[in-house]
Amino acid sequence: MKRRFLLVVSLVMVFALAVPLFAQSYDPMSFKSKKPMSQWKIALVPKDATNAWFVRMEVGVKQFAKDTGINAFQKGPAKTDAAMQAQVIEDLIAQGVDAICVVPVDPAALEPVLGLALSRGIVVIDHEGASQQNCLYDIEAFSNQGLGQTIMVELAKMMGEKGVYTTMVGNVTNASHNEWADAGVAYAKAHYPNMTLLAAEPRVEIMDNLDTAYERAKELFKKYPNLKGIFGTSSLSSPGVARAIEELGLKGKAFVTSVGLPNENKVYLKDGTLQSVLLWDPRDAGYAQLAMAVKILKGEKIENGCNLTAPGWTSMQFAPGSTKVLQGKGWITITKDNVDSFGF
Amino acid sequence: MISLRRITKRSEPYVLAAIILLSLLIQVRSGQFFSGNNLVDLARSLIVPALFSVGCMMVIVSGGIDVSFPAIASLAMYVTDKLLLASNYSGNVILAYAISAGLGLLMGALNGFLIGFLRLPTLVVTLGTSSLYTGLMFGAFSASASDVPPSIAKHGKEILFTATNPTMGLTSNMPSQILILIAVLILAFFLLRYTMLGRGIYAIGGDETAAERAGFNVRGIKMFLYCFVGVLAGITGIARISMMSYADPSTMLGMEMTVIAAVVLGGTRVTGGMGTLTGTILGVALMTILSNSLILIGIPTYWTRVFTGAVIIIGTGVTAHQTISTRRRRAQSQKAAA
Amino acid sequence: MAASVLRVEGITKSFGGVQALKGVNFDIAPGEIHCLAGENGSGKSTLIKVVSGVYEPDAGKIEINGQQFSHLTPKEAIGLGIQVIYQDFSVFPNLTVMENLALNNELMDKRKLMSYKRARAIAGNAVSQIEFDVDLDERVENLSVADRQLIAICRALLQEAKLIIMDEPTSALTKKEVKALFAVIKRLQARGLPILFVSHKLDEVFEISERYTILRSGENVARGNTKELDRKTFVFHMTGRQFEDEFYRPSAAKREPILSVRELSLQGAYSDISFDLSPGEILGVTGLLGSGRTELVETLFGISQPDAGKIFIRGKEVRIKSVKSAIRKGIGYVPSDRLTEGLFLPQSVERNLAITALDRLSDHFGFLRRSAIADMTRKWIGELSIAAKSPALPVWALSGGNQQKVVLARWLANDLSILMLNGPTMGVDIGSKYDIHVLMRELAARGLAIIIVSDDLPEVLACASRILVMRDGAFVQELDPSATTESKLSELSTGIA
Amino acid sequence: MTTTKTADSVRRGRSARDPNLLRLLVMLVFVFVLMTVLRPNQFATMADFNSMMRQFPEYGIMAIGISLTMITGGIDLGVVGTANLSAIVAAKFLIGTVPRGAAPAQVVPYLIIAVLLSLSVGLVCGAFAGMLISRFNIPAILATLGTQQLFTGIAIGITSGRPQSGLPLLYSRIGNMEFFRFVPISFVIFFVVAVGVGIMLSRTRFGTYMYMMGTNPRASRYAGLNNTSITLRTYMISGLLSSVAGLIMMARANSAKADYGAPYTLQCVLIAVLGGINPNGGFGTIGGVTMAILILQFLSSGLNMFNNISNFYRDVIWGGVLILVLVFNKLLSWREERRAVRKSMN
Repeated sequence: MKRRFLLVVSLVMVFALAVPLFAQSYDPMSFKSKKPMSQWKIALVPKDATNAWFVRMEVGVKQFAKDTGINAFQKGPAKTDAAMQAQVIEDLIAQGVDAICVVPVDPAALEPVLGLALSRGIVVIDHEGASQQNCLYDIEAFSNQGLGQTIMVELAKMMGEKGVYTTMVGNVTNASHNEWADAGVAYAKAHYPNMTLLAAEPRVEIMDNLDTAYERAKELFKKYPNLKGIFGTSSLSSPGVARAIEELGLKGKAFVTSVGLPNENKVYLKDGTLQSVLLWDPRDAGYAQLAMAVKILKGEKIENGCNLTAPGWTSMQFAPGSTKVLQGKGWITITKDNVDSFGF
Repeated sequence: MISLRRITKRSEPYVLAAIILLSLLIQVRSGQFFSGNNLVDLARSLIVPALFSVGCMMVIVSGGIDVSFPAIASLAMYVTDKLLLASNYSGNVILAYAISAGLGLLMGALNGFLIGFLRLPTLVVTLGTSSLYTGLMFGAFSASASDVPPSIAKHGKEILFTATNPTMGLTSNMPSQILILIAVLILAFFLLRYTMLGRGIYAIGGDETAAERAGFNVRGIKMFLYCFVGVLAGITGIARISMMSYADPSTMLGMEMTVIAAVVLGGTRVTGGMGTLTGTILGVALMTILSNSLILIGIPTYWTRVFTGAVIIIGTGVTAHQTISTRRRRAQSQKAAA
Repeated sequence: MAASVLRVEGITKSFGGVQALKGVNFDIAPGEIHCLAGENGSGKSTLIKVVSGVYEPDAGKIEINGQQFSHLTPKEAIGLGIQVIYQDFSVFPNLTVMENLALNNELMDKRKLMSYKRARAIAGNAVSQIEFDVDLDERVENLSVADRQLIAICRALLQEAKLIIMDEPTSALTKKEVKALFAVIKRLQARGLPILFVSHKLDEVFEISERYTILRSGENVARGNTKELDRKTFVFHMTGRQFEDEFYRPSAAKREPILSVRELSLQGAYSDISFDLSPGEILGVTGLLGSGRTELVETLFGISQPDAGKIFIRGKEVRIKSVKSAIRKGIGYVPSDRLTEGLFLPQSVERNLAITALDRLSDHFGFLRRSAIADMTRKWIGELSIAAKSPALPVWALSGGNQQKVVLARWLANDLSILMLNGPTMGVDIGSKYDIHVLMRELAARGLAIIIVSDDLPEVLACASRILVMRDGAFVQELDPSATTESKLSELSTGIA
Repeated sequence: MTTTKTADSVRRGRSARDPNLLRLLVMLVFVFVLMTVLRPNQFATMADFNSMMRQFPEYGIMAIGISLTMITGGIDLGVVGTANLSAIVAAKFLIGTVPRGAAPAQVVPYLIIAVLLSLSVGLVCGAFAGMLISRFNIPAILATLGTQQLFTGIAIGITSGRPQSGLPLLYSRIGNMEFFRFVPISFVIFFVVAVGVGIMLSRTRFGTYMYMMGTNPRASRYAGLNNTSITLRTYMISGLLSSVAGLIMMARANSAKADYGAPYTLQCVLIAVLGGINPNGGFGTIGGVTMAILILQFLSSGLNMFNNISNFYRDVIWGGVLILVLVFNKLLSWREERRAVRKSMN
């Protein structure tokens, strides 16, 4: 019985040619395009199309297209969903684009489809997907590790390096949020002996919703009176939690920080509920991804210190031990002093 | 005697009992339920789903179902928000409510036309318009989260009173939007109970043909109903963004199912004809307390969905079981009488 | 001659080239009970709809209290005092008695607001008019069918009715309730209110009306005084056919009982029921609604489980756990409510016919044997002369009689030994009723054991070979139909001499 | 009338009574031609077909499951939760048991067990929903709203929301292989499912029972159908199909996660409705659903070829088309009704 099954399987395998999918190593140099630059078509696939974050990213994409004259565009799924994102990429491959830049919802879920893209000679650049195997390069404004640590450093500063804190993610299924939070927690353990993670609720989910962030924060502060800090990841967590802190009368007693957009946090930064949020400008990230793709299409060799021509992305360094992940110094700390200088 | 018998047949007491039990559980687990500021917080969280539920209940009573109200609310508030931002409007927030309600009215009118005049099935129509409206919002208006104009931001800061938790000193503000909810509830109560229009909604839900024969303008009533839901959705949209001072076009999407579940939990008959505002508000209260107390109860984040899923199933299961046993009892008592 | 309250002359109405009414005349005088009779599709309902303003006639005139109209709108008709009480009563089950009574009034007064004080006064007044004792705050869905009808009548009275049209008002009532209804009608008549009574039941026509108009295929075929009418003529005018007198005698040879029921009880429905049924017999079970008759046969069909007692089939004790097991034991059941219990209205005749026989009409793997299904469908359409243009037609397109035949055929297609029918000819016109009776007798003669549950006493008398009367969940008496009368039966079932 | 004539008229009657199918076909061709004309070098190319064939099977199979439940008068909003939960169970099993570096032949038995495990999780999930609906009389829409939360919740609970990756190579290899370098295996599975379910609906006893119960559950009880068992089996099939879809998603993503494909639920309901499944039960065909799936895929892939058109226009078109189809069907059915009235007068 078993043998016959194996026979069938192997017969099927003979007739069917499996698509090469897996971490085959490709030489980035071999992706040099033979077409003239005016015919290049580069797509950037964000996680979704409505989040203010990616709307800002599209500004960079459009800027790049304008600056270089290359047909570059952003095309995202209608909803933040790994399966739907994969479908968009499928369609882009079928259209024969020359390069795909992607901000994966879930890197693991995109491996097969990105593998397919590479096998068809399409340049694949990741952003915020350091664990991605099937890509030529992953460029990060920073390392996930680094960002998580930085958020923690900021939070610790506010909390006076002592007290109880917890972490808050957009969705418990969001990979990078969890990575930042894990890195932050690990860092605190190592560096701030007086800070403790709230054991009962070590990770709170806000369903990527501002109102939920606010409601969860209120619950947390009610249930755990000694809770002093919230380590936020999603850009919606600082404004939501800040509103709760303000309303509960905890200003100065409880703290939050997260990645955040200037405009969404301006009010709270100015009235002191928030001390700082962290940011890398998605516009620049978008611009840099396209610049990276162009470099490869041109056949340029990627080395430490390469310049992606966007602020903070001018001197990229390979992550320790990696030949794929390039990190910039893209993050900016926003405080009440510089919040007005961004214009978004 | 008779009235007591009638009361036990209704589902409001059961929902109320469930709320009390849940409250006690939360109180025991956290010592926080019956504090002033927690109750204010709950009231605040209740505003948006409760506003939605009023319209939703009326539609279900009329024998229909509407899944498009979150889409209407989102599109109406988003367009309003953008219009006011673009025109640098800084006057009274009433204008924002008016524009949004007007847009809601238009969108509701499309539902009303398709359902009332063309007699198309309500679920399919509202699924279709819901898809249409969200698509328009994100596609044609390329909506993304945005600031709110000053008038709305100011409105969001208007508070009625502040409740303080004496033991912990935590304070919570009662937002002024609760007045809108109260006004809508009073209006809906009056409408449903004391106007022919309202009785017509119940009549249609009971027997549409009979309503037509009795001289109710069935098309007109349905048109009104879906327009009313649209207006209500438009108002809810502004209430929502003003409370957060932030216009996120996707914040309300996906609420339809929980609102419908709350309405049904509150004893509104899925097949139409029966439903009370009291029951609806109790149903919404139960759902709101539940979703806002999982941390207070101490349910780990990873298991919250399991808990809510179980409560929906058990809650509706009890209601379903209870209506069936009432029907059985009724059949038996009829037999006994005969 | 007294002026007519309503007179229609030469009313013609066609739908896309099909003439539904071909120049119909009739009139009704003040204080008269006039019966409008005719089979399904004879044009009765079209005529009512013309009079009540729903349809606009193509030709002819309508005269109400001396006023001439070429057509009416529904509002005008109501304004002129024409009130129609529909078969389904058009009440709101979810609202209280009070609201059901008062809403129409409020609507007519063009009120925008609802006053419960006023409503209570209106409703109280309405029920007192016909001395109807009911709790005004009860929901109508908790009332009996007869009470709902009285609500509908009260409501019509409130509208200052000058003419009440009752569309087949008795189709869902029990004998006793019909009596009560007739008393109410007589009382209304005594107040000078004319009533147009639409029916196809000849007993009712004889009992209540003074004059009659009979329609057939959209034409007046007869009109006159009821006193001068006899049954045979009536049936002839209705159907255009002659029927023989009905009577069933089972073959003399007494056979072993196929079904025996011993001391069967179901709490709240019936108790201590015992009887035997032999092949070739037609057992009539009669009794009022709520006497336990329906519950009894439904227990035998596996819908409910008895609390006590035993059931034997061919002498062997059986448990009928489900409908499926009843079917396996050769029991079939035609439920009383054809539309909601009997048929899948929008589905094809073929599917409706084949549904219970699919086990036989499919192979081991559950695949349908389509040709066998088609053959079977054809066979039964022919055998029962079901008037269906195509077996693919949805069954709602058929007339009531043909629909009932479809339900019957569904069971006959199985290898049945016991067939139970609950109100087999309710709402079926005379022609089909006759056909169904003939069919039942034929089936019995072929050796089927049949139980008919019915409160149509003439039907029971005509078809049954034995009659069991039920009252309050118990058998009162067994009767020989050839040696009993309708009044005796009615006495036994009501317990009132 | 001769027999052949009857049979013919029946057949003609059927196709004439299913004008919806024809309209869908017209729409399908219209969308196809439109896209081909607008994007001649991209749409309707081999690469595009291949890409589309890899995309729709996962949600297509779920849409078929939802359609079945809608035919019986219910709805299954829990398909996505079931798909992910069953995939996660399979993934957890594979990740936990398959030894590192095992040869493909050694992995095969593990794969078989994993697939069986996943399918049985789907069956259990479906049975649970069916149980709530048929035994406890909870309205299907609420019961499955609850199960969706519950199943997704369990999936999150047992994985802490993290993707389960590190599946054996062979799984993705088989799951992503393409016959003749063109026809993906997921498409073949979809094809088998669609044909199988289509045959089940139109050719088997059980299919007829589903339609009949969906039309009138009371009458079906009096006709001897076991409603409880039909409901239970329908939701079990829906659960089973969901787990198949889950396995396909798992292959495509090379991992399993609690929230893959969350927006598919609503999309599948829309597909079913556009495909002519009557939301009140009793009517609808797999042919119609399949066409609706293809229309959606054409629209979706076509729109992805317009760089400046947002994907949300798909929702707009979708909603608009749905409403237009409804209006059109309504106008036609009014005409038909009038004709039927005329006929019955004859």
